[in-house]
Amino acid sequence: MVDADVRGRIARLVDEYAAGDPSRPPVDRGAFLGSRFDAGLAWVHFPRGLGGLGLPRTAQIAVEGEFARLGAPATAQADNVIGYGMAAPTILEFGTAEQRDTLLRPIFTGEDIWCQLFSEPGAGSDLAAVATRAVRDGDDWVVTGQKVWTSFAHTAKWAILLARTNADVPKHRGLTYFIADMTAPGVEVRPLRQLTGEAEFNEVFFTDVRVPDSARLGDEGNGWAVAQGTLMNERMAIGGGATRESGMLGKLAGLWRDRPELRRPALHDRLMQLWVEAEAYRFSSERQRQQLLAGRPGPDGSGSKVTYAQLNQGSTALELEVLAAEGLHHEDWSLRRPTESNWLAGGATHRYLRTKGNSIEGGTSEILLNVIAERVLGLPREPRTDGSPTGKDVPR
Amino acid sequence: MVDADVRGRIARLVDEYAAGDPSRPPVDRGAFLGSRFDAGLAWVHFPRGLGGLGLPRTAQIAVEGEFARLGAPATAQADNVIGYGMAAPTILEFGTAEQRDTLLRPIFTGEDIWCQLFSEPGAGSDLAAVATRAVRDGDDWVVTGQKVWTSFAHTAKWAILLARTNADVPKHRGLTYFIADMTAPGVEVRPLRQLTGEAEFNEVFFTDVRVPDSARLGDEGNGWAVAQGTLMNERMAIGGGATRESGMLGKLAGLWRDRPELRRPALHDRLMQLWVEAEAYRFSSERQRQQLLAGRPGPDGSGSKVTYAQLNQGSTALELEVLAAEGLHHEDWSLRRPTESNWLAGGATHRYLRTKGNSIEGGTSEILLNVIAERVLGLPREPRTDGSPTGKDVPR
Amino acid sequence: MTAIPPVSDSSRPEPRPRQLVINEDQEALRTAVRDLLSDHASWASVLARAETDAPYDISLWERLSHDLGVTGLLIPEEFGGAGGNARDLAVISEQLGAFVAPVPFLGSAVLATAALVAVRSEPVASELLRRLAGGETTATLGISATTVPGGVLSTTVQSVGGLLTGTVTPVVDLAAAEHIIVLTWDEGEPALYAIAPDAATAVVSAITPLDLTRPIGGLELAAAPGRLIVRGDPALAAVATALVTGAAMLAAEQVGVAQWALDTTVAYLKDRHQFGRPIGSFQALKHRMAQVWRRVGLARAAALAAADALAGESDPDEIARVVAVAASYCSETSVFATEEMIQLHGGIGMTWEHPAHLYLGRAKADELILGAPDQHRTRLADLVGLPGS
Amino acid sequence: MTAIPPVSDSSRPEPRPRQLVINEDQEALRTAVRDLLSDHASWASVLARAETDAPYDISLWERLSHDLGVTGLLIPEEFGGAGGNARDLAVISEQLGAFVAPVPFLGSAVLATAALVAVRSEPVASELLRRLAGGETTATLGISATTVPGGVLSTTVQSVGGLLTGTVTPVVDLAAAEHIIVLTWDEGEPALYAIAPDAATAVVSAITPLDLTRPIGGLELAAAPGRLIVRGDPALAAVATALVTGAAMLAAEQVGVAQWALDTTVAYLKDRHQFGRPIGSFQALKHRMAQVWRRVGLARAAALAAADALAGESDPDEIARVVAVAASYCSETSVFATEEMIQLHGGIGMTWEHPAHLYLGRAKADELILGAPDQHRTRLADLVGLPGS
Repeated sequence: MVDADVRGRIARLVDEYAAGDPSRPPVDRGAFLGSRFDAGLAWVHFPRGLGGLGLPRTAQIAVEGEFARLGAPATAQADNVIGYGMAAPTILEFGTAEQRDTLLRPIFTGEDIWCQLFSEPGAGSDLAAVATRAVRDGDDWVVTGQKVWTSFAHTAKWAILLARTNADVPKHRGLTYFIADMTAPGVEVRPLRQLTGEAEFNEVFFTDVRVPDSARLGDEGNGWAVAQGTLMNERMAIGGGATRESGMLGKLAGLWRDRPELRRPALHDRLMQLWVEAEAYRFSSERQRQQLLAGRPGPDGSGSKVTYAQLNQGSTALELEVLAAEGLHHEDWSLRRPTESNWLAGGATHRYLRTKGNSIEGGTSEILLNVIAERVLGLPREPRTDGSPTGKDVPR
Repeated sequence: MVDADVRGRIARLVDEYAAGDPSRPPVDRGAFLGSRFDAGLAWVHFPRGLGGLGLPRTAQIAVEGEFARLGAPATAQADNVIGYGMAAPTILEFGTAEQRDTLLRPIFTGEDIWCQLFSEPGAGSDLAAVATRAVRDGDDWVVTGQKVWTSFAHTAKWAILLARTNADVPKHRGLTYFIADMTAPGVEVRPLRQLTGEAEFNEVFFTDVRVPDSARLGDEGNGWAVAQGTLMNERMAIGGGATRESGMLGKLAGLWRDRPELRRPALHDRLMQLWVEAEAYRFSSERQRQQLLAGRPGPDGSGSKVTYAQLNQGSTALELEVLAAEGLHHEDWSLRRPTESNWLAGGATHRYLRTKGNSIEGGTSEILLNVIAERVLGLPREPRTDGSPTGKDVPR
Repeated sequence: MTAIPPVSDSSRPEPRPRQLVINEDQEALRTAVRDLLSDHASWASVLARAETDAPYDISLWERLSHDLGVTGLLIPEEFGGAGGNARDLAVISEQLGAFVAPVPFLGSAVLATAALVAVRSEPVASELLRRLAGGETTATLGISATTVPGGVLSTTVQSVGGLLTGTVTPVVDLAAAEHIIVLTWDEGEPALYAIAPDAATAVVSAITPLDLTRPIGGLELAAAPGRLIVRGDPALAAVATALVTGAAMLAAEQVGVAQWALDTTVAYLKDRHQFGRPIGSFQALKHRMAQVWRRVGLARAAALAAADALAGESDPDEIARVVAVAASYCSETSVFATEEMIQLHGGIGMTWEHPAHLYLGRAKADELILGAPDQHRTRLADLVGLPGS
Repeated sequence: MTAIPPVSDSSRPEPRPRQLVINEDQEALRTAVRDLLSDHASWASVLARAETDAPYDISLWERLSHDLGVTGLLIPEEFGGAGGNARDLAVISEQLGAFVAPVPFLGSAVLATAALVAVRSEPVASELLRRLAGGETTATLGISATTVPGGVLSTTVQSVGGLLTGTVTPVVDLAAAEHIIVLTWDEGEPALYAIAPDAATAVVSAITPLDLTRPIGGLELAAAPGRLIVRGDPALAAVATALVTGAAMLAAEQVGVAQWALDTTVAYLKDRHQFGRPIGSFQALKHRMAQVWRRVGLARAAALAAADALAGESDPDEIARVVAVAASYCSETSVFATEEMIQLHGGIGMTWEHPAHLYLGRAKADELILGAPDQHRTRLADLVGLPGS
């Protein structure tokens, strides 16, 4: 998958830190990841000098596998999901030279945690209806508004922000995309408790927050297009378990295998249906990867997130039914604020509740089905009743 | 359920024909049913003199039960489904005194078979788009057009017909409802073969067919309202089996019970899910009957046809899976033209194929779900794009 | 095409159609319960109470008991009860479901009461029934919450010389119970005892519940002194009756939960605008709500049939069949309706401060309590002669 | 909210990812088959042929054989075949499904050929393979069409002194076969024989099929003279290989059927107007088609994986697992897609003169052939250590 040169670079780096040697003190993760970035081994499909080597996107899997094999520290992805999955590719595509030079490295090292400020109470599926205003004032923009469903806002240094800079043009055209400093005056973060009891998300209030124009990402009024790129990256990141029986289905299958006393014949075919669909999903994800590698990306990715949500929800629901009496018990309702995402770490009821969000966050399944019907199948759009309303006309 | 007076009338009528006596020659069904009509024992909720006694609608079930118990001949319902279920109640509600006096009795006796001429190739779910024209000429209307999906057209004496009498007003308002003589010059009936191989339906072509104005049912331009009444009667006729394990589910359950060698544990819970839903459906039908009887009709009937179709389709699909090798065999693809409806008489593959129509005929499930959402739940109508087009504007 | 009604097999008429509409008295009861709950059991108060040390709304429970006679409804008049039947009780259960009201109805007024009514001539049972009827005390049935009606009953509790030892978990409404009716194995035969919680010998511990509105607990008995209610087959029969009654009442409760989810979602879809339209005007969502509505209608008919069977049917197998149908169908409908509610509310339904999650938790927990849908269907299959293999 | 990718368990990497995109040669083959079928297998001609006495399109079969080498594709070059693999064969199978082409592909080019290739060193097998490769003859595997791969094989055919007696039914593509490969019980051990239809001793009778485009028949053997191919375990192994190959090719065929149903329905929804709009603009219908599309994509990936496993995997249990996944998922997808097609075409799809019913019949029959979805899942459960109880 990767050639000897890359393998050599990886081996030298691991050697330099003696990262694979259990007899030595643990390696400083930030320093190691900084060296990975400098060696072009962060995101190998990024350009040289920006953490990459200009390799195909698909080489990344082999690189991570090689680092893991040699015992190197893990990346900061789990702490910095938005930074890795959304901010970095968007900055690479739309950022200025200075933005790319300064922002990418601390994303990879985990020094700068990022969050995303897109959704608002009145702008969910209809994202173009965002009402947060950014008004030009000299070299700055002054931003006021309310954002919601913000993961990592309480740990983030930076945010990617979608705001309205022109209320007099059709609503998709009046938006601009910014990088906002979450430590700036006027930014307030409030935990948003969710149905699992914890507060993985936040509400974020901006009151006259000054954002320099140099922190604009893309042209003024071009925010919708930049955001679409970001969301595409987000949805592509839903990769599906690379291995058989991973994720939620793996938990269910493991329970069935390990606890014979819980098995009920009437549930068996449902288990196997999920097993089969998870395996088809795994093949489909691998097929998409190969299509991308072959330079012929297919449209199947649009359906992946819908499948992923259905599988997760189906598996966790069945898991509770298998558990029966044990399924009545929730581990912990206390208000926690997790700083890393690992939905497999909690109990079965947590999984059941949390995965309800999988068909909502990052684009509802309903919106994705619309996208498939219209963009992939070419079915006619529904008659629009909002015409091309300007930002002012959007109902709140 | 019915009082002694009614039971006495029934007993006297059966005695008169000695219908219950197996030692006597078989009773002439037509004559017997004529006497039933004259005694007010045809449709007991119809007015006296028109085949009824003005009793509650629900008394009919007990009356039929009593006739059956005494060994009387069956009604003509199976041969004259449209006459019984659609024409008779519509004539009762909208017909002139002369129409009621002359048409109802031969419907009940089975002397006059009826068919329904509503749907057209371009007017299916959008029934108001009918294009068949009726042009006034003296005391007659001259009718030209094409109808489709017509059961019993090849045995029918009469048809209920929806035609456009005014193309210059909004499309729902330009329709008029007629009674058409299927033996009149210019009427051509062609069998319409369906996916089971047989031709239960027909296409009917009208070419300058003269229909007297005295055969109009309801006012000129009021055809839409009359047709809605007819369709309501049709959908209400979908009653669901009155007994446990009736209909398609009964066939499936019987197969499972009688053929232990075909049972597969992985299919068992699906069987039981269908069994449970069929039973819930049976209770729901009974509940609707009791609500009607109590003078408090509920809206649940709107969902019954959707449930009925789902159950039939689910049961027959599973029946083929249970049959496995035997499910590969279809009894007969020959082009037959059945004159009576009994879907339980055929084989399993016939049931599987035929019940696909249950969610289409008499209003598609999609249209019924719209009706539920809008009229029962009060959800907003979709924005209309056809405004109130006139008959001329309807796309063909 | 024409929809043609199925040919019905009139040779097998039903002996007596079930009574499937509620009568005027029940309608009045329904209104009274609903009014009381509207005044005293807002979801905001239910949510606020959920994480406290006092998860039950005792004052609400007292109102239900004293003002409406809920606790004595199923108890014969000779013991000071109202002598009502399961159809009356189902009316209340549905409304309690619609409000996810945190009261020990299922444990006390249904399970424990039904078990005691079944052996009402026994002295201890009589005495407890009199006190339950007056609302003076609260009880529960000390049996694992997920026991399936109609199965073989078992217990790990042993009684020796009137002292009970063993564990029962999870038990619904345990924390609110002054009396726990426990099935034991007593010198070679089953027996039903009444015990009282006790810090030394009958320890009640709270279990963090998936359903925040229905507390569950674990019971640890170490030579706890019990009062014998009855022994032998009547003990088993009493528990069996309680379970089947409980499953029927749970079905009615699930109809209440599902109806609330439907109503709440329909209202939200009318209110919430995106893309310049109420989202309830989008056809895909309309069809989904229509399907929820259709299923709630079927579930209600099934729940009414189950209550009617308990109230008037003499054949225990037929009661078991009708209750199994209701339990299976209403469970799945309630989970379906609440899951659709969560999805169609989008992000707002995922938050703690919106009541949707209370109903989701109730629906999913109810699905497991007194038998999951597949377990009811497995039992039903036996009763209708459709074995799995 | 943000969609967060699952944490993947990198400690269990796959040894070799399956090849799940078709290569350029396969793309060319696909185009050639498609072009030939477009020219010679219109659905109108398929429908017209269905009820005649000549249900097979022999001239189409000859073209597929001579022009494209379809019949010899799976046969090693040493026997005059193309030495292709299951991945190539799946490309053809999918297209034949998309056209419901009435040719004896499954019986002859897949089942009989795969069985013979498995024992290709045996003289009778070598001879038949040479003739099949050249398209000179046609064969089928004389085994009940609904036999499940991986199960215990059984036969009611007895062979005594080379004379075969017994019944096999239903058999796919029997009427087109000059050679029938029959599993027999031969003096205490299994054996594979080749027989030829014969009016007196090996009577072939047609069975009216649910799937009008794939004839099936019954075989009645009364002391029919057979030629021994192989005996003992290799006979059983050859049949097992044929069945698993057949199930994988059927999965590819089902993808073709489902894709046709999807494409045809999408086209109809764009064209058909009601209420002044193309009905494809109604959101409920759009979402349903999007779901069909999503599942067809998953089915295609699964079918490609199954073909790839057959082509390159060495562990027979892993082959069986991947084929079972494809067989289960593609079967259900194909039935789902064709049933949605029927429903969304409304009345027109219910008519004989519209091709929809040909695809519905094919999909439902394919669901049963070589094992229904639940049977594949039951087998899979054994192979992945998830027993039913």
